[in-house]
Amino acid sequence: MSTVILLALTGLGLAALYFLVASGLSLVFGLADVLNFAHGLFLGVGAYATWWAAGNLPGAGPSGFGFVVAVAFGVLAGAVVAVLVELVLIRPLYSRTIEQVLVTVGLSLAGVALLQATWGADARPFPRPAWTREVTSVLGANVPNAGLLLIIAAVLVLGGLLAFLRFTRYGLIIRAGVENREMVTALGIDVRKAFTLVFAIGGAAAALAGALGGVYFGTVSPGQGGSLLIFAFIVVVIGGMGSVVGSAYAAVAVGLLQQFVNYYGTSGLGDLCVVGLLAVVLLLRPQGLAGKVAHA
Amino acid sequence: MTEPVLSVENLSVRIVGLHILQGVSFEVASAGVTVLLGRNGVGKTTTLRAIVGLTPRNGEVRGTVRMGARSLLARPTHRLVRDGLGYVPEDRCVFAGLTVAENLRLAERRGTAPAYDKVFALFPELDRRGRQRAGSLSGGQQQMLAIGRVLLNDNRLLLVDEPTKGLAPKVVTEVAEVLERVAESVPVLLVEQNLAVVRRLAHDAVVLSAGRVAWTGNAQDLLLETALTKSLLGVGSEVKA
Amino acid sequence: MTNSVVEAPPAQVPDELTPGHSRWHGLRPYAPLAALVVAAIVPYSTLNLPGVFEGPLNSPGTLQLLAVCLVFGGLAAGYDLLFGRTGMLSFGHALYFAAGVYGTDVLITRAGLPLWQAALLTVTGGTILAALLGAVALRTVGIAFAMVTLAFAQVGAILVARDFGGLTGGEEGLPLDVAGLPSALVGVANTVNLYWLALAYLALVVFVVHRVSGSPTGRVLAGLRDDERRIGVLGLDPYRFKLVAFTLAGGLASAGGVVYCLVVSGASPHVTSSELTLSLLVMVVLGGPGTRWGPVLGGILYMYLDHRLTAFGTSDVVNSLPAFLSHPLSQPLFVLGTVFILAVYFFPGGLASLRSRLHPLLVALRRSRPSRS
Amino acid sequence: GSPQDTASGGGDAAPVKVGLVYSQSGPLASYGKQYIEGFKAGLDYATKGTGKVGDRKIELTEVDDAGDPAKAVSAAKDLIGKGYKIIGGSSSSGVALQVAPIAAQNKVLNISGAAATDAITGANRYTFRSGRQSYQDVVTAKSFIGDATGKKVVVFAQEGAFGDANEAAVKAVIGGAGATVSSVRAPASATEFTPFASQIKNAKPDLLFVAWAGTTAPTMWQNLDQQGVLASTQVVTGLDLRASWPTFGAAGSKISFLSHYFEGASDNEAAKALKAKVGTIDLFHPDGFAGAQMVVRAVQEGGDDVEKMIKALEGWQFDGVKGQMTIRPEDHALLQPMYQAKLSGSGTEYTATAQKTLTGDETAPPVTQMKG
Amino acid sequence: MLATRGLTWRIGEVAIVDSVYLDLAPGEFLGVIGPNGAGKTSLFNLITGLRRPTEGRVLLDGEDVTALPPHRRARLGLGRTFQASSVFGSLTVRENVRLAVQAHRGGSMKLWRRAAADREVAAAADAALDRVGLAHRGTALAGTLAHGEKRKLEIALLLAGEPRVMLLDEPMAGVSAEDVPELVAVIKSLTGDSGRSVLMVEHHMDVILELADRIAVMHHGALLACDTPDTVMANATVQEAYLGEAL
Ligand SMILES: Nc1ncnc2c1ncn2[C@@H]1O[C@H](COP(=O)(O)OP(=O)(O)OP(=O)(O)O)[C@@H](O)[C@H]1O
Ligand SMILES: Nc1ncnc2c1ncn2[C@@H]1O[C@H](COP(=O)(O)OP(=O)(O)OP(=O)(O)O)[C@@H](O)[C@H]1O
Ligand SMILES: [Mg+2]
Ligand SMILES: [Mg+2]
Repeated sequence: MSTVILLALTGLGLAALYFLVASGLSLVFGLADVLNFAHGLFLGVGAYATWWAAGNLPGAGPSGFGFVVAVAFGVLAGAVVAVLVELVLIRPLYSRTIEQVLVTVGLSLAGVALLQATWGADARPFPRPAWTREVTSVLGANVPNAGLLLIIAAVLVLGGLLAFLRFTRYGLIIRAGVENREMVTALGIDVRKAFTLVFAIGGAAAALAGALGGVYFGTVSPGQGGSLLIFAFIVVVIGGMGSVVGSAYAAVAVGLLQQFVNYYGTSGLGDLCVVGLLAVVLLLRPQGLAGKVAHA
Repeated sequence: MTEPVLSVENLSVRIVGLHILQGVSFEVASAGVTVLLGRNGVGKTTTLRAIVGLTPRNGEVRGTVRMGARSLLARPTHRLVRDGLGYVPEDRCVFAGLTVAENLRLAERRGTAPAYDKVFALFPELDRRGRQRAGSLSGGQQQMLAIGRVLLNDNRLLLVDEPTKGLAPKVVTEVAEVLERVAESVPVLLVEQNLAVVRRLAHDAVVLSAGRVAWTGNAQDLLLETALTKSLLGVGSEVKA
Repeated sequence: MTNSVVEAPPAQVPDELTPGHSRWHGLRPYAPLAALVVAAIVPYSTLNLPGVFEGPLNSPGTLQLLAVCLVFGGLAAGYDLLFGRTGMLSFGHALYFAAGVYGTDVLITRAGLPLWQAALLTVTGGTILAALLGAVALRTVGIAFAMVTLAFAQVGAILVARDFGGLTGGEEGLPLDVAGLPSALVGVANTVNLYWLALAYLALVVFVVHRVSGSPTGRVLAGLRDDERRIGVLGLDPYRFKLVAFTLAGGLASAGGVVYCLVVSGASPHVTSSELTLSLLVMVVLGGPGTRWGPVLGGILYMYLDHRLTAFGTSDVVNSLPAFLSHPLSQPLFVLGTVFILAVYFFPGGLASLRSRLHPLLVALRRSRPSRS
Repeated sequence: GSPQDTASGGGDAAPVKVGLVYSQSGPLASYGKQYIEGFKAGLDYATKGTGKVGDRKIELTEVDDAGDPAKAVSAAKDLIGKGYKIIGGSSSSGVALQVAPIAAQNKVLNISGAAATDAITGANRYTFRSGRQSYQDVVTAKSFIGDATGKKVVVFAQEGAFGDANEAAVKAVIGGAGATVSSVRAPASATEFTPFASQIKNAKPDLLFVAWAGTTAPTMWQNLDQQGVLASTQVVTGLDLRASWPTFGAAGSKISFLSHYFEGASDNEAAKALKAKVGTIDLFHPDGFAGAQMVVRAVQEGGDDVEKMIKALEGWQFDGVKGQMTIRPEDHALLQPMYQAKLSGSGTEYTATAQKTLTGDETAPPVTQMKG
Repeated sequence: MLATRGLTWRIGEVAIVDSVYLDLAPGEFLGVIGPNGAGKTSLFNLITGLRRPTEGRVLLDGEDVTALPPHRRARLGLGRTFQASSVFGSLTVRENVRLAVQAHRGGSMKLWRRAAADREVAAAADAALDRVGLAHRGTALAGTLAHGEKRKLEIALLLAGEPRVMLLDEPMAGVSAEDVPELVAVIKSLTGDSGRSVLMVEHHMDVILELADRIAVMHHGALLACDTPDTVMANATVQEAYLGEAL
């Protein structure tokens, strides 16, 4: 029994991590219609900025309130970089989807190399409060605290994003802008601002995932974002492009599936199952589990 | 006669090497409907889009367009619209993925109260179908939505591109009535193929031919002269409505 | 979002379906032939291009680099059959290439088959694989299609990495056992033969793609790119045609894999990575999708940069720069990524559009001269 | 000209050209950096600061392979085509395995670098190695359990060739000595190891051998620790680069390390010379150092004749950074000392201390058949 | 020739097309009118197979084709145009029509033949372009045509397929008045001789009245009436629901 609980909770922790990465991706993809391969870069920026802040920023540190400050700094850095990317690189290419994908591909190559040039290829220990290394006993299972932290963060992010989309006018503008930018402008709305905002939110979400991922992994390295990204893509697609709620469901499905199959089946089967799940979902329901965020 | 609300001078548009508008000049009177006529492909839509700043990226616009003392060409579209230039595009361009209500909500402008009652009085259908996705509306319903969207706000000038295209005769009549009423308070620059509608609404007419202005003057005069309409618009006697 | 069909690449009319207008019209059909002849006699040249290549054109190092570039030129041209000409965005094209590389290697090294049998079996197998997976993946469209193909490719990558039965060598890769190969393909002194092999592959792909694009089927593919529903209403089954394109492209890619395996004499898991598909996309766009020479040039240029930038990064020029410049510049991927971003901005239609983009400039130059002539 | 003329080697006083193809960029850039630093220090040491063998200067050409075998093959072909008789440097196993056949096909000397794969040993007559191989790691691990008879050993390794090699080696070495060996394998891409940790815990082994490389290692250790594996059994693993030491965190002190090298593991002339050059010695410095020593030996005895170089290296014994090294003539295995170590410290400051040194003979892998 | 039996398409509770029984005799010209949103385009989508009906059947020459995909129905001689022009934007006008001709004549699955060399296809395509008066635009990219020209191209694409049953969805929408008679003549010439049947949605009443043998009136998805033009025009319900008061 305790094994099942352990697997379920650690699986949920993994799911939370996937969701944190996927949420920003899904938002930017679904709303701004940009398949953002540079998302891994935002992740890396968040992680490195948090790491840097904990060591160098006055007031920030590896534990207690200082850690919160460090993470906040990381998230801010992620958002700022995302905004810069949007303003400088993506904005001039709106409505040219393929080119945008290409630019973000180029950016992911260059950006990760830049992180590596600055901080080296090796993993660095990530500053984190001592309690995140410990475990909490839940019905006899020793559940890592870092996983629980991820679950809480994921729930908060999900709630925040839904509130943004449902209760703000920006949600509407963005969805309309995806369909026909020109016409939104012709209604007297500066659609560019809304898109920049989406990128900022996506970048912040990615940076948060990077920072908390650093806590979870215990290290930060330039390539970390990239390896998480492939699962995040799978989650986004299974969940239904652009549906934040769908991403949440999909993340849970993927995390649990991976964890249980890896334990009860032969190892590595978990990854294959996840890919299989993706193929099955797409063939049966090409639009993914949930519809667009419009109906979230 | 008072100052024109809009004056277009020597407007020229090139798109990928095609010289679509070649020095178009005309004025839109400060009241009533001015109609822009011409055969398919002469550049009516291109003219309207150039005025609101929606010429495609690979296009090049020359000349001057003024609304009052203000020059329009250099300013971004959303500014122009906020300053009171309403635009109903040719192919309706409702947001297919949004509901009807959301389409309308999007058109609300900060600072002014949206005139929902006015719009719903004109198009009760829009009120009833508030929760339907605009993409699943029929062509006519979409056109109503596109017009209603603009009427939500006060405008200083409306640009309307072929509002009756593909509409049932009954709806054509309704749309014409709506425009007539709208034109009492706001000047309208209208592109229209349906001469019956033109006859009913238009005060002034501008006729384009091959990217140039071929005729300007009183619309009713134009319609009376069969020879003229025939040569400019290719309209024979059989099309009356 | 599945109904938002992936936007077709910047509209390019297939060369094959538009008549030429230029005064060279009569000579144009022979230009590819001339290019082929020039490329074929490159190994006879001792020309030294300092900075461009490490050694003279006929040195093994240069020929090896060129051979790799040519294979990728061909691979990109084959991928363009899907992407540029039919409008299908596949993220899993690397799978069929990898199947070619690993198929050849495993059949020769592990099963001890002679080269021609291994090559034949591999290309047949790769084509069948593409047909089977395509039959499933094509039930979806747009981004969903891209993702299903990506997923299939990911399975390929996992299988190679898992190293079942020690067949693939896992992350260490599998060096090719050259004992059974014709001696003309072994050894540095014979690099020239690999170069010619790669050139032959490139020529084959370009010829096939050209023929197919100009064929009745090619016309349908171009139509599919614009409006699939319309093709159906015209009485043609979109699915069948897409499957044909997918299978053909897959077969061409696995043939490329065979050649690549010989050129680099081995297989490594790099070829199964999703980055490879992404770089294929990069190559095609860099060159100009839907054009005859664009993807080829894009593929060649990309691979050239990919290989040469490592040398650039460690050159003295870079090392003498201040640290904030030299550190990033010594990362080849940084330079490649940056070059790529700049290319997207400054050559939106790819290299192939360069000519038409330069045209107005030339005209303007000619005009600005006083009309003496 | 003809389709290809190969430039020929130079005369007597002409410099000896040595081509090193290693990772300057890419994921293994730091391996490559240590390797080349070590190589240059070793060259300096072996030539007594002259950089020359006799009258002939040793001229290094460094090429980046970015960790990609295809690039490494291209670079090797380029160098060989330019007449280089000595190449070397491979940082990763994938590269080493693909470069080795190229050397054999073209009859040039190849001295592989940091790549640890066993398959390089005995790969062909032309290929030597300057670093250790996985088997030597495992033999060192075995030294932790003393008498293996009846003991229960679990191997925890990642999927793929690296894991396979380690699992096979443990089965052969420790299993061969009488222990029952079982294994738990996890995908290299895994980011959550709790299920594997609890599998291991349930198996209750006497010794756990962990073979894990890559950026997920810290998570893996943390999960093992959290599930109480480290506290309940003896855990052995290889000690990686210094940069990785802090990432063990609290787990570090609970692990028994086998080590290829760390600063302070040996104290001899070569180690001093290396330290003087590079400051702090790290895992792969000795490999580069030994590589340079082998190059100098080969040139000294063989001139431009590759056959003579091979003769001169086979069976050669020399004092490297690690102590006495022997190139076994049968399969070119490099017999060398290995170490047991403990890690202590906290924060970012960790030190390794040697518990025991095993001699080259004690850790010798079985002789393999030379393949070509 | 073409018949629908209780054809129904529901989305949720709403019946967009409501139990429609239609019979189209060989050579007959049936006009379809009805207010915007009556379900005319939806009916076309059901007949051509772009949408699956929730109930009912579509019969072509007495054979049940309800389960066939669009391309199979097209090959049985069912052709249509779209209300919103749908032409192949990145191909030239001429290539557009050649593609349609080739689709009709078979031989599209020929990977190794030069398409441009097929003179018969080229000739048939040029003939179709001539008939709609677009021959002079042959080398223009279809995507750059003005709206009216696209409509003509759309008809040319239909002509090229030589269908036995043609479904025209508002072919005159956006066509300039000058060209209307010309297009009307084209459509008329298609039907007169060969026993082709036509189902046409159109809001231009004069066009409908000129061409149609019978007129079907749709309202809220259902068939309100289907009779001769005179009878239909005299029908009070039709007057009220569709025509409205004259301008
Ligand atoms: N983006 C474009 N690229 C190339 N040509 C264009 C483009 N947009 C319009 N044109 C051309 O410009 C001309 C004028 O087009 P426009 O749409 O303004 O005509 P119109 O008068 O509105 O016709 P209609 O009555 O059919 O709506 C047409 O010949 C059209 O082909
Ligand atoms: N996918 C859909 N989902 C929901 N409602 C739909 C959908 N498609 C069509 N409808 C509704 O079905 C009705 C009929 O639409 P249709 O397009 O068939 O009308 P139409 O008769 O062709 O009208 P028009 O003359 O304006 O083109 C409309 O009320 C429309 O809103
Ligand atoms: Mg128009
Ligand atoms: Mg309709």
